[in-house]
Amino acid sequence: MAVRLQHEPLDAVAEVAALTRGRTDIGAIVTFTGICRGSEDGAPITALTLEHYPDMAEAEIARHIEEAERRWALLGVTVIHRYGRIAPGEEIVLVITASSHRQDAFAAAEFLMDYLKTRAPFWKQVERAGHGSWVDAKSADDQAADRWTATGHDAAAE
Amino acid sequence: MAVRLQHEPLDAVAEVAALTRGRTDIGAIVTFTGICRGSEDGAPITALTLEHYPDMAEAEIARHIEEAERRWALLGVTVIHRYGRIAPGEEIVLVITASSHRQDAFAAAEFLMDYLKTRAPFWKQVERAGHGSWVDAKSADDQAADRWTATGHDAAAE
Amino acid sequence: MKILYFAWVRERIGKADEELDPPAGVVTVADLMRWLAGRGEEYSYAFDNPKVIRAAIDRLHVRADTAIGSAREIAFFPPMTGG
Amino acid sequence: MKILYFAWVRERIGKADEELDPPAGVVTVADLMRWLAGRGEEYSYAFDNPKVIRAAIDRLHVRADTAIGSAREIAFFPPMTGG
Repeated sequence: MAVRLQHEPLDAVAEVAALTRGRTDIGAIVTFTGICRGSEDGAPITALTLEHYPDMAEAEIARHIEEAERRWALLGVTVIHRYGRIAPGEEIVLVITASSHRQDAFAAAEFLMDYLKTRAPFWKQVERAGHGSWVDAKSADDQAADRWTATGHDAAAE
Repeated sequence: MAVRLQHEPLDAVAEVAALTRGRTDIGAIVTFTGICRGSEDGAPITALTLEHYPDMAEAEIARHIEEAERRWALLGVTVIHRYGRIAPGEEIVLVITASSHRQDAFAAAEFLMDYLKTRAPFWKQVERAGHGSWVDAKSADDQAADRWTATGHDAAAE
Repeated sequence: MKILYFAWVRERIGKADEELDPPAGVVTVADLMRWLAGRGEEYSYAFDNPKVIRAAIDRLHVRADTAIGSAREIAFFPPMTGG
Repeated sequence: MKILYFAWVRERIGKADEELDPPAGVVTVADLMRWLAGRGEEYSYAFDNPKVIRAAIDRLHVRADTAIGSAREIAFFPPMTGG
């Protein structure tokens, strides 16, 4: 398992290579890359700035990876989340999951993304023509994250 | 949309770059890479040889991509399937889906993989210590593919 | 009519394709499998269990009860194992 | 006790963190938010709608009814928008 928070751009190739090097038990690799779009709610943006809670974020992401490893048969997981100012077209987050069979890698990648969206302590600020506004949390993301808990409530906070 | 059948190794980086170049509307990219494992049903293998029906395979995959494009809001899809002899650790198939929001990219990538496993005219032969045997189709793959049809039957054949 | 065989169907029959002209009574894909199975030992071996054989007419998957019609290319193969 | 603020909670209060020693009557996270809201205009603006504020005690998400206990670090922030 690898978790990294960094401002520097992501190198998906190097990360996948690090996960698979010298192994022949991996049959499936899913990567998810989240990219800064050039508009938010229909209006163009100049950049996103991601604020985060460093000490909490790393531990929080690691816990969710451990949870994914309990739920699915995974052979490797890497999560890298960027912070700071990110321009449209640049990558924000990279999740890589490896498994013998594709279902485990797909489910774990979706689970991790749903949790990163709703639970990892990151906050996006949108920059438009020089002034900033905070991105609102989306109820659709909460609903997506709720899929993974038996009760539909947020088990991790209880 | 891009579909390619080739013996040559895959270059996932170049394929993602081709899909995203100069665009700022893509917010999510999912890649699935299927890799030749070093064992099949618990016994080590020397290689896989993939036979295919060239004229049918390309059209069949293209039709499934069109179906995915009807079902989800996709901004780009690339499917590359290798054929011929493939050694353990080498890549067999690459699916890339791009969308504004992650759910579309994830769902389309899973849909395409389920269909490739059960409908694309490819057949895997396992090579063990010089002699070959054909890989049996897995009922788990049929069930996975059936998720996407309303009746649970194979709509495309009816 | 061009008939193609893939994977172990091809191996059992010993050829990848051939040109054949089935008689008038051969209406469906299932009829064609039965007729082929009668053409010799290698064919009866290949079509031993027709339930597991898949077929495509002019590069589209079809069921065994599909009429052949004016097909130009019919392929027989085991369940697919791509991906 | 160290209190941290993030995103617009930080902007409204005008600082990222501070050391505070809440009085004995402050038992839960909700109590702490009410107490903080009474510390001045910038705080009452930040905790205007406490329902939307999330909290973490010692870097773990907690609900507003959680007891503060012997927390060393409590953070307040809006709903997360990472990923």
